[in-house]
Amino acid sequence: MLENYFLILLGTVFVNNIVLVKILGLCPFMGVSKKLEASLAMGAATAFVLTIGSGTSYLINQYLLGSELFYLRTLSFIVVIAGVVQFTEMVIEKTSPVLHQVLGIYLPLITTNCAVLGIPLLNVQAKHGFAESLLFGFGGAVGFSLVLVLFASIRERLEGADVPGPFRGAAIGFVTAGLMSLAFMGFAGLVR
Amino acid sequence: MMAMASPYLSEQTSVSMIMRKVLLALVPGIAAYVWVYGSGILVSLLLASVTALVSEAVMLKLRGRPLRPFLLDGSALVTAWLLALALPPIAPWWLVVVGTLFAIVVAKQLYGGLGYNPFNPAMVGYAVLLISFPVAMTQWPAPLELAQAKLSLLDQLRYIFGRVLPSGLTVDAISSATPLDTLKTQLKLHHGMADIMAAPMFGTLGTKGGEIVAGAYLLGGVYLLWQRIITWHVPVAFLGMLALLASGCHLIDADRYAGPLFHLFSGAAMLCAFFIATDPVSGPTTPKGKLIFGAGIGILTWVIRTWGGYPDGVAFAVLLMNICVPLIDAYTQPRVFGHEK
Amino acid sequence: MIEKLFKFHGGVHPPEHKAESAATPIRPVPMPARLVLPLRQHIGNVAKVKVAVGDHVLKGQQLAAPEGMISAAVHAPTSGTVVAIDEQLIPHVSGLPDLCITLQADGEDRWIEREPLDYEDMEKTAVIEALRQAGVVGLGGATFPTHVKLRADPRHPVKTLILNGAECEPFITCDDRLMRERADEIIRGLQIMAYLLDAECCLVGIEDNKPEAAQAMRTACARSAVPVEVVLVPTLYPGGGAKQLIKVLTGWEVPSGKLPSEIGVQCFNVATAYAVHRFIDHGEPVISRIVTVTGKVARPGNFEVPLGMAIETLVQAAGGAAPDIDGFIMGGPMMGFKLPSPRVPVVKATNCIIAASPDLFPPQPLPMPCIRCARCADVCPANLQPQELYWFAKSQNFEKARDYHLFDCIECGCCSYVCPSHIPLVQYYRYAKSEIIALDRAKQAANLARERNQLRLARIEREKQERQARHAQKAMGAKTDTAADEAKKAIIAAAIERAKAQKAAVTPQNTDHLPPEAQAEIARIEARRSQAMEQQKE
Amino acid sequence: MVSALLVMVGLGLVLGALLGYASIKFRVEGDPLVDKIDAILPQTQCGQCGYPGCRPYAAAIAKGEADINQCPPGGEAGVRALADLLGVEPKPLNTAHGVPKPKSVAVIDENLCIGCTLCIQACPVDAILGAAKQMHTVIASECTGCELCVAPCPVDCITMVPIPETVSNWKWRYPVFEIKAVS
Repeated sequence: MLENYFLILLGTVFVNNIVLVKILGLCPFMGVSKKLEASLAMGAATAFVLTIGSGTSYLINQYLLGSELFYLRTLSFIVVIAGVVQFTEMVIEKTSPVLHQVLGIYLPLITTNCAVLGIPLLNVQAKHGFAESLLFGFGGAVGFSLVLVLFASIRERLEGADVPGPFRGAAIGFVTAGLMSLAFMGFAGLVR
Repeated sequence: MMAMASPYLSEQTSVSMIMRKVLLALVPGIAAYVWVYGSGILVSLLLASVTALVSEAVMLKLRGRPLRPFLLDGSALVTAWLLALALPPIAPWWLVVVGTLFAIVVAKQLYGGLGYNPFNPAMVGYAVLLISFPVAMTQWPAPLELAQAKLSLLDQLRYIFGRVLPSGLTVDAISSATPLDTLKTQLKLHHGMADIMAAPMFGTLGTKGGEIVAGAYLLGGVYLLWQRIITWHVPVAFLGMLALLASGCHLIDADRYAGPLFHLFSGAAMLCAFFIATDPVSGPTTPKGKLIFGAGIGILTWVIRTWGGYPDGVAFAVLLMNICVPLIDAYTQPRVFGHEK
Repeated sequence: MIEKLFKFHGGVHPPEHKAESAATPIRPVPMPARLVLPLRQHIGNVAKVKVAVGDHVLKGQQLAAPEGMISAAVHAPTSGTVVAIDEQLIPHVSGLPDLCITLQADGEDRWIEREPLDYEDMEKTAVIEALRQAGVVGLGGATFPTHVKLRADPRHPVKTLILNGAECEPFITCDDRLMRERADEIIRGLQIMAYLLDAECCLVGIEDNKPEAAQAMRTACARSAVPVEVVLVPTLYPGGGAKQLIKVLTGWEVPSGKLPSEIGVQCFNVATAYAVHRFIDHGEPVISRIVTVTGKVARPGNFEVPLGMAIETLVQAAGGAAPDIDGFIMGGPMMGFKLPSPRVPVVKATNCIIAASPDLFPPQPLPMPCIRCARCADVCPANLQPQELYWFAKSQNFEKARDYHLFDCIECGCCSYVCPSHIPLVQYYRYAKSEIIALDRAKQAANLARERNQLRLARIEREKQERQARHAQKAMGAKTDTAADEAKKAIIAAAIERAKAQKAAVTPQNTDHLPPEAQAEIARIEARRSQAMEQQKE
Repeated sequence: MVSALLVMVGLGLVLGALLGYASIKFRVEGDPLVDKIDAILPQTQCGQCGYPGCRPYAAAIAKGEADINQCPPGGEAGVRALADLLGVEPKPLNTAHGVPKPKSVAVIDENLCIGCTLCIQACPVDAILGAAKQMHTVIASECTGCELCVAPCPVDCITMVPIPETVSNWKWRYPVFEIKAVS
C-alpha cells in the first residue's frame, strides 16, 4: 500500500513528469520561468490548486456526479478549479502584491492550465481512490514546480549567454525544454 | 598594445592548451580501445572530428563570429572525441555524423558556442542517438579476443559506410548486446548474478576488454588531475557514490545486484568520471557543488542501470545533473572572506 | 609570540622581478625647478588651498589644509613661489585633470621652523590634530589619512598593531629598501603609533623573500625598547593586502564592510611609520617619499623623491627609459595603472614607477568566452566566485553582482592573472562597482527629489485650503451675524489660525537643512548677487 | 436533467459563498505596488511621460494605463528595472516622450534674470532660490535637470548645463576590445 503511494509520487514527479514527459501545462512553464523567485511562487500556487483541485474533483466525481452525470465531469471540474484559482489569487494579492503583479496573467490562467484539468481527468481514468488522487495531484504539482524552478534557474543563466539572435527568448527556451525532456527520458522504465 | 588596465601580468595558459591536454589524456583510452575492439573506432573519431569542425565553422560563419580562435580552441574536437568514444565502434557513419551534428549545432552553438552550453554537448548527442536509433546504438562488437570473426580494417570500413559484411557473416556474429544490457535482461529472467557473471563477456573487474579501456581512461584522468585541468571533486564523488550504492546493495543481495567494481569498470563510468562529468562549462563551479554534482550523477547512474529502461545511465545522469547545475551553484556559494556563514 | 601562521584562500605566485631594483641603496634626486602638487593625494575630502598665486613659501609650509576629518594637508616640498593653482593632469586612472598647486623652486630649499613634538606630554587628540596638519597618509598606496586610524576609539580598543612590510606586488622594492636602511626610524614610528593607540602587541609582517629587510628590522627591534615581533610570512600574492596580512598573522578576518579596528587590529605600512617618525621627531611633514623606478630603465633602483616631481624627470634620474617602452605604470603590475602622461607628478601614492615595454608585459590575446573552469575562484583571496561576478557584470545584472559580494573584491588581479580565456575580469568588476556606486548616488538624489517634491505638493495643497477658508470667511462676513454664525466664525477663525500656525511651522524653507556644500553655494551666490546690485547702483 | 441542474447550481452556490467570504477576508487596501514602481523612477518630476510627476506615472503604470517605456531620464536601465519588477518583457524607450540626455543642471544667468519667480513656481523640487524682483539661482545639488523651468522664463536666462566628468564622479568603462566580433 505504502509502496504503491510512493511509486505514484515518484512516477508523477520524475517518470511521467507532467511537463517534460506528458507535455502539459507549457503555458506557465514558458511564461513564468524568467525569474527564479517568480517560478517558485508559481510552483507553490499551482501545487496548491492542483492538490485541492484533485481532491475536490474526486469527491465531486465520486459522490455528486456518479456514473450517470459523467457528462458534467469536465464542466464541473473547470468550475471547481476556477473557484480554487480565484481563491488563491485573492490570497496572493493580499499577502504579496508584487508577486501578484509578477505572476500577472499567469495566475488566473492556472484555471485554463491543461495540467490542472488534466490531472483530475487522468485520476478518473486511472480509477484512483481519494488518497491516490490527492497524491497524484500533489506529485504532479511537485513535478511541475521542480522542472519549473530548474528551468527558471537555467534561463536566468542563459540571459548572459551569447545566443544567436533568432533564438533569443522563447526559442532557446523551447530548445532547453526539449533537452530537459530528453534528459528526463532517462527515467523511462523506472516505474511501470 | 599593453592591456588596458591592471593586471598587466598573466599566466601562460589558454583555453586551447587546456583542451589539448584533455585530448592528450584521451590517447591511452583510445589506444586501449583499438587494442580491444579493433581500429574501427579511429574511423569514428575521424568522422566525428571532421563533422564537428565543419559544423562548428558553418555555425560560426552564420553567427558572424570569428572562425580562427574558436576552431583552434579544440573544444569541438573534445566533444567529437567524447561522443565517438561513447558510440559503438562499428557504428554506421551516419550515426556518428548525426550525433556530432546535434551535439555541436543544437547543444553548443545555439546557446552561443564555447562557454555557454548548459548541457554537455557530447551527452546530448549520445542521448538523442540512443532514443532515436536504439538498435544501431546497442550493436556493440565483442572484444576481439571473444569475437567469432575478426574484421579487418577494410571490412570495418565497409560495414561502417555500407553496412556490408564479409560474406558468410551475420550481424550477430560480430556484435552482441553490451554486458550491462545482458546483465539487465538476464536479471529480468530471474537468473542469479553468479550464473550471469560466468559468461565469457564479463571480466575480472568489469567487462572483458571494457575494463582495460576503463583502466586507460583512469590513467588519462590521473594525468588531468596532475596537470590541474580537473579537480578531484567530481570524479571522486561520482565513483565513490556509485561504488557506495553498488556495494551496499551487493552486500544485501549479491544475487540481484552487481558489485562495485563491476559498476566502476563497465559501461562509460570511467570515461564519464574524468572526461564528461568534469566538463567545466556544463558543470558546477563551487567545490561543494562539484561534490553534489558528482554524487548526483553516481546515484542516477546506478538507479538507471539497476531499475531503469536503459542499460547504461551515464548520459542521462549527466544531463539530469546538468539541469540542476545553476541551482546547485546558487546554493553552494562558499563563505566569502569576512562574512559569516 | 606568534606560534602559528594562518592561510588566506587562494593567491598566486607571479614572477617577482624585485632583484633589479632591490640591490642598490636609496638614492637622492636633484630638486626639480617646478613641482606640481595635486590637492587630492589622499582618500577623503579635497584639501583647501591656503596660498595664492605669487605667494612665496618655505619648504614644509602648508599649502592646503585638510577639510574635515577624513582629509590630509599638502605641503611645499621645497621653498619657492606659487606660480599657478589650476587643473593639471594628475596620476589618476581616469586620465582627467584635477586641481593642483604649481610651485617654482627658488633653489634655496629653505625649511620652515622645525620642532620635534613632545607627544608624550601632550593630549593625544592634540597629537592626532598635529598629524592631520602634517599630511600623513598611508604610503602603501591606499593613501588613507593616517591620523584617522590613530585615534584611539574607546568602543574598539586596538590591541594589535601590525606594520605591513610584506610588499607582495612584483617589481616594487621601496619598502624593502626602507626597512633595510632605516629600520630604526620605522621602529621609532611604530613606537609612537603604539603609544597613541595603546596597543598591547606589535607585529611586523615581512614576506620571506626579503630576508635582509627582516634581519635589519629584527636588529632594530632588539635595539629598541618596544616589544615588537618581526614575523616572516610566506611569499604569496596578495599577502600584503591589509586584510590578508591580518588573517595570516592573527587568523582573524576583518568582517565585510568593517574596519580592522573593529576587531582590535590596526595595520600601517612601514613607510607610514617612517613618516610618522619624521614628523613627530623632526617636525617634517610629508613632502617626499621613496619610489621604486624599475622596468626598462637604465639604472633601476629606489629614490627619495620630493612630491610633485614629474615622472619623466624621475625616470631621467634612473638613467632614462629604453626606447621601446610603451608607457609607465604607477604601482605594481598587478594593481597599478598606466599613467596618462609621463609629465604627471609623483604623489603620496606613488610607490613604484615601471617603464613598461611589450616584452616585459606581453599584450593579452583576445579574450575567449569564460569556460567556467573556476581557476579564478581557486585563487581569489576573498573566496569570491569571480566567474559568476563576471557573468553578472557582463550582463549588467548589478543587483545580482552585489548579492554575490562584488564589494568584497579587493581588485588584486589574481583572477585575471590565471584566466585561461584571458578575460580582463578585474576590469569588469571595476566597471560594475563604479556603475553601482553611481546608481546608488542617483537613488539618493531621487529620494531627495521625491521628498522635496512631496513637500512642495503638500505646501500647494495647504495654500489651496487656506484660500478656500478665506473665501468661506468672506462669504460668512456678508451674512447677518447671528449667534450661530458667530460661533461658526470663531471655529473658522480658529481653523485659519491653526492653518497659519501650521504653515509657518512647516512651510518648507528651502534654504534650511541643506548640506554644507549647498549652504556654501548659497552664500557664494548671495555674495555675487549683492555685488551685482552694487554694480547696478553705480 | 434536474439533477444535473441541481448539481451545477449547488456547485455555483458553494463556490460563490467561498469566494464571497474570501473577498471580504482578503480585501486589499491601498496599492503598495505604486510605491515599488515610484522607487524605480528617477524622480526628475519632468513630466515627459505625460503625467504630472513621477508618482502619478507610477500610479498609471500600476493601473495598467501607462506603458513602462515613457521615462527618458530613467533610460533603458529604468525600463529594464520596471520590466523586472512587473515581470514583463523590456522594450525600447518610446521616443515620443523624448530621448535620454546626459544629466544636466539648470543654470540661471544672473545678469539677465529679472526676478519674475516664474521658474520658482515651475520647479517641482523647490531647487530655485529667490524672491520677487530679486535674482534667482539654482541650487545645483537639488536640481533634477527636469528642464521645467526653462520654458516659463520670459527672458530665456536659464540654460541646461551637462554635469562635467571629474576625477570624483569618473566611472570605469565597460571593457571593450580592439577587434570586436560582429553580432
